[in-house]
Amino acid sequence: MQVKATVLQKDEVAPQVHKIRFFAPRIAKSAQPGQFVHIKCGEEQNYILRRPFSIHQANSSDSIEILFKVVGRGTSWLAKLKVKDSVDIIGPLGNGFSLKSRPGKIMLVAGGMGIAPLIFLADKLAKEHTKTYTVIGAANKELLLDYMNLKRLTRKITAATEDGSQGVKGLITDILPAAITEDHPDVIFACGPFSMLREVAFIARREDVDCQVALEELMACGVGACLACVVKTKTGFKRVCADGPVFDSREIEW
Amino acid sequence: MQVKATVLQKDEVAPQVHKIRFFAPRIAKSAQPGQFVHIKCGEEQNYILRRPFSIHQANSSDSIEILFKVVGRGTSWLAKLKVKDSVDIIGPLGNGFSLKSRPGKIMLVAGGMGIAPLIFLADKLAKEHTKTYTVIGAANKELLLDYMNLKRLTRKITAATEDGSQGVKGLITDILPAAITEDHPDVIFACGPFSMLREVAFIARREDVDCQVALEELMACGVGACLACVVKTKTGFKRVCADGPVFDSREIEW
Amino acid sequence: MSRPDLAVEIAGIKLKNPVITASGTFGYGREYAEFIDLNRLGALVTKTITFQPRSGNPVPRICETPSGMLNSIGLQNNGAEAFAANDLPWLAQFDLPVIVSIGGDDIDQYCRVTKFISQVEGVSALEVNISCPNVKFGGLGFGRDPRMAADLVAKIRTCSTLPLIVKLSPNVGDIVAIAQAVVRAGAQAISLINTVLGMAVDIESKRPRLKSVVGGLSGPAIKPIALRMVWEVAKAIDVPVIGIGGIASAADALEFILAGAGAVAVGTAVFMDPQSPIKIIEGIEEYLTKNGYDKISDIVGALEIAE
Amino acid sequence: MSRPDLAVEIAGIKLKNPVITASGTFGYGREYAEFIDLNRLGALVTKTITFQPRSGNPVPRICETPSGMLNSIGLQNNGAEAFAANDLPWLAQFDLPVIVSIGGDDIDQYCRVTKFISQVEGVSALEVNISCPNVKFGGLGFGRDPRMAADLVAKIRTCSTLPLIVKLSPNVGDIVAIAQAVVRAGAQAISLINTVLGMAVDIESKRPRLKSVVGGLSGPAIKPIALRMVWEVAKAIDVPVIGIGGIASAADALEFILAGAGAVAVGTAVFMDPQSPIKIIEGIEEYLTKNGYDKISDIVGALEIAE
Ligand SMILES: Cc1cc2nc3c(=O)[nH]c(=O)nc-3n(C[C@H](O)[C@H](O)[C@H](O)COP(=O)(O)OP(=O)(O)OC[C@H]3O[C@@H](n4cnc5c(N)ncnc54)[C@H](O)[C@@H]3O)c2cc1C
Ligand SMILES: Cc1cc2nc3c(=O)[nH]c(=O)nc-3n(C[C@H](O)[C@H](O)[C@H](O)COP(=O)(O)OP(=O)(O)OC[C@H]3O[C@@H](n4cnc5c(N)ncnc54)[C@H](O)[C@@H]3O)c2cc1C
Ligand SMILES: Cc1cc2nc3c(=O)[nH]c(=O)nc-3n(C[C@H](O)[C@H](O)[C@H](O)COP(=O)(O)O)c2cc1C
Ligand SMILES: Cc1cc2nc3c(=O)[nH]c(=O)nc-3n(C[C@H](O)[C@H](O)[C@H](O)COP(=O)(O)O)c2cc1C
Ligand code: FES
Ligand code: FES
Repeated sequence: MQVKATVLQKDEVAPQVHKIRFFAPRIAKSAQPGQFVHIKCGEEQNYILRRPFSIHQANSSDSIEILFKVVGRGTSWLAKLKVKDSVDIIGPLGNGFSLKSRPGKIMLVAGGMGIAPLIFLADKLAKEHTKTYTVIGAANKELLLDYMNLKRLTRKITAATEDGSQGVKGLITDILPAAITEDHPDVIFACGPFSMLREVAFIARREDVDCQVALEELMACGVGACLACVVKTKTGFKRVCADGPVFDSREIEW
Repeated sequence: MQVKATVLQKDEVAPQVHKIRFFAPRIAKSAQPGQFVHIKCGEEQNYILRRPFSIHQANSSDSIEILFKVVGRGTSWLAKLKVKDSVDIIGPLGNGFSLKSRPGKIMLVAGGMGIAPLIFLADKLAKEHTKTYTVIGAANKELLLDYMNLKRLTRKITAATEDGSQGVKGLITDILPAAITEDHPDVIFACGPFSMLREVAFIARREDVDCQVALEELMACGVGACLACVVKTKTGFKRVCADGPVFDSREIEW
Repeated sequence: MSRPDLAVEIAGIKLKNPVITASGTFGYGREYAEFIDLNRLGALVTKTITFQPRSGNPVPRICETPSGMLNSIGLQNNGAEAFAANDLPWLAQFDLPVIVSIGGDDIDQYCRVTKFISQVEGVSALEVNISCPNVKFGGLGFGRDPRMAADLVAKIRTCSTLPLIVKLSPNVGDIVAIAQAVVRAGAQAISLINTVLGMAVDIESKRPRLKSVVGGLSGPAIKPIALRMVWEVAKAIDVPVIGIGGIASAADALEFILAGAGAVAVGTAVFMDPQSPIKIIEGIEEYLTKNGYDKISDIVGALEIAE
Repeated sequence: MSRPDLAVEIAGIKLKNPVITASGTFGYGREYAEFIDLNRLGALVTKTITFQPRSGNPVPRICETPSGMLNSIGLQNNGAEAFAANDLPWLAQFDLPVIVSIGGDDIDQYCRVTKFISQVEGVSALEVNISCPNVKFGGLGFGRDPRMAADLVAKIRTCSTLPLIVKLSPNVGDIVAIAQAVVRAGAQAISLINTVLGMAVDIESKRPRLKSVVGGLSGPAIKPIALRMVWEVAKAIDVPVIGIGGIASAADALEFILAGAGAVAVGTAVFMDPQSPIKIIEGIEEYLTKNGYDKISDIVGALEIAE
């Protein structure tokens, strides 16, 4: 659906990382973890393309949150929004993480901004009393976003930072194998940069753990009509926006 | 010169008519009545062309004012400016009203927004104790802008409104001939829509009064380089921005 | 006062209003049915269909540019058969003329898809895409040369009795010559423009932003180019022109209609706002009412040129 | 670390950096000397000069469009003689290569202005404008046909020993063919692109926004089109290409340079910001420093195309 959503709250939670809460009851009600919203940035027609963002939270009945890093024009514009501003949002879009098979133990793997959709998921899992373990990585301690939230929501957090300012010094994929060995997850839900996800998929296969990844690709329509956002899968190109953004990692032609 | 000017004050002085005072000491110091500024509207590159506005006031030592009506994209953007916002301004540009021959009695003729440059002129003339008479016209009483200012600055105001809500019901050019007959100006300084100025020029010639008109034309560079803003004169095309915007009315090919 | 009549006739098909969704930006309608009532559209043009399925180009396939975007989707589609089986029946539930855009690499492929589409239900007209800049062989060549374009259209004309619309490429020196050639060859309406060839570079990676290097520019940036071509062509030919290129508001659509377009198609603007086709229909109606026109045809080509 | 070397050589003339002001948007430099130090520019291209004075087109001559503008100035200029008497001597005070843009309606007019300009002081090179879309006769025709363009350039070549740059029109189907033709005929560098033909309509007055109906589109809107043409042409010819079209930032300029432009010219952007040529020079220098390049030539055409 397409709504005009009012900004309820806006915080800079880390340098250049912002969290915005929008009043959007219709989207909030139907949102599932892993789904995303497509946001019109700018006034008039300055931005031809909407910007896609994972739904970071939708558990309060009326509002949704996004968590984003300023990387270009659109995110700069969003970062300047103020409480009460109104924004044109389409969503919820795409298919979220699949929880059909009711797994026992779940491992969340979040690289950098990849934490965005996983908080919503962790929250939902926590409410369902599913056991979750988190492996997170970021450039530094400051960018280990939502750490306190995660502490509350999951049983255990293992962290890696590139500069070693918290947890192991290194990449998330350096610590993932040990975490898997230790916690024996039934399924991994991962989000982060493509190169990390490829590595995660590889590790998951090696360790024989099911793995779902939330992908990103440049999007125009966001609803499945234009075929801009495809990813190569074992069965040909699929649309990240409409067939994903969450895919079974074995489906992807990495 | 090109300056970053901060908004000091902004008022909606009539429906859809705004007055903005900018902190721009270098422009303020050299500005002459009839000159204009060329303002960059919008962020980034949304507006390819700057917007030209007459300098409405520059008598305080540090600031300049513009008075404008919201008619399109650029003026809508300007109307949303807030105190402390910073704007890229080029100016003062063009040639102002020529006061070389030190006229005894001056008649200001302002149609609609044409009042904008004439207040600055009236103020300067008042300071020099020149006798000025004003003939103004607008759609209605509310749009007879700066009426109180004019009362203070000029000896007499004759007004016409299209709906008769103040002064004579009719056009400014309906009341101009009688005003000339009564006040015997040595020169007329006029600003307003082109069709009005043409009529004013015609009346001035008939009554044998010198007349200077401030013209408008679509502008790109605003400094005389691109030849976008020309007007047909007895000696060929002239640039409104650099050869005007004030011209001797007899020079123009009406 | 009664409401103005927005109905138009293009290539013999009746549209309830002149606002069409352009090929490739609206899929086969399904995805946007959640956002707008498809029954309100003048017509829908499908994403270009080829006889065989095609996988299209590698990603990145798009990139944003000043007031526009580049795309190099590359005619990805599931082929004519899958389209007829899955999409046409779904579209049949709407009161909506379906114009099927067809493409191919050579005359034979065009003819095969034409014949196939002509014998299935629910097709109002064909739009021959001779202009997609993304297919390495065929597509582009047909659109650039008047004789090749005419040969292709003449051949397709013999394969089908469906109304025939031909969509032209703007990447030519003389658009009027191409338009005249395809009209002589049997085109009953002309769509223009398709995208303008363009490119963008990422200076950090030193790579083209599109994997296929060059792609098609669309959106408001190209509106002045499209409008100029529509004006030139509409003066020169006797069949209706469907104006396309950067239309994002009723004012944009009205510019094209005044310049001679008998209908308009909205492409990239639906990405900005899925409601835009509906807003454009409403805005056109408002303009007609405000200016006292009874019907849209009163303003088609009504541009006034001073001396 | 020492500062990177920005110097380039175009058509045998040495520029201290690759940033030029484009023809027609910068007059003869005088008006902008108040805003920027002309000595810092790589070169200046004059507004196109014709042998005889010209009055140009009626107003309105310009109109803003999405991320662009249309113009139909129509080569207004005071003629070669007045230019040589008033403007060239003034420009001589600067350490600035002056490239004189020349135009005409037929070969004879081009030759007369070429000969005249070739015997006055202070001219570094000629830029032959065969592309201005606003002159009813000649201009456009030369730019659209490879043979006519080559004939014209060959004739001009015989009239002057000045370095010869030829500026092409983008309103063609095959820009490479034109570029190759004029290079064979003696062009020592190619400028592209000139403006793209476009149009805009005022739906309230129902009139074209330009008095001459059609004009030239410039500004960021056309950048992808220009970049694509520069890339295509730079690959195909051996002389330098001056990239023009929508360049408003150092990043824009670098896109052109990576795509193969040996220099760039800035047009419409000076209207937005008179400082833009200076900011672009500084930004290019910064990019080279940041990325560890010693000299600008290291990145000319350095675009990497994956497999
Ligand atoms: C399904 C999905 C969910 C996402 N969720 C988040 C999130 O929760 N938090 C977050 O910070 N980012 C997220 N992203 C990435 C986010 O969309 C981009 O950072 C954003 O679009 C950049 O816009 P910009 O205008 O600031 O950058 P620019 O670089 O100026 O954008 C230029 C163009 O590229 C596109 N683009 C740039 N980076 C990306 C990217 N990584 N993915 C897709 N398009 C991109 C933009 O949308 C725009 O069309 C998500 C992307 C997808 C596809
Ligand atoms: C020398 C000069 C002095 C002016 N002084 C004033 C003033 O003091 N107060 C005031 O209200 N207006 C003044 N104007 C008119 C003012 O420039 C326009 O109203 C304004 O540019 C409209 O911009 P827009 O984006 O809101 O309108 P749009 O219609 O969206 O503008 C589209 C384009 O047309 C141009 N344009 C539109 N109307 C005019 C016009 N009348 N003159 C020149 N260009 C125009 C715009 O600059 C822009 O390039 C002056 C014009 C000139 C040339
Ligand atoms: C993502 C995308 C895909 C397109 N696919 C097609 C296509 O398959 N067939 C076609 O004829 N045109 C295609 N087009 C061109 C559009 O139909 C239209 O002609 C062009 O985009 C200009 O209109 P616009 O500026 O309104 O988008 C495509 C355009 C875009 C942006
Ligand atoms: C107002 C204006 C006048 C122009 N006059 C000329 C001209 O006289 N000769 C010429 O070769 N190009 C002329 N041009 C074209 C520019 O030099 C340039 O090729 C074109 O505008 C594209 O570059 P830009 O997008 O940076 O402006 C003119 C452009 C504009 C906007
Ligand atoms: S963005 Fe259009 S199909 Fe995914
Ligand atoms: S606006 Fe450029 S010469 Fe006047």
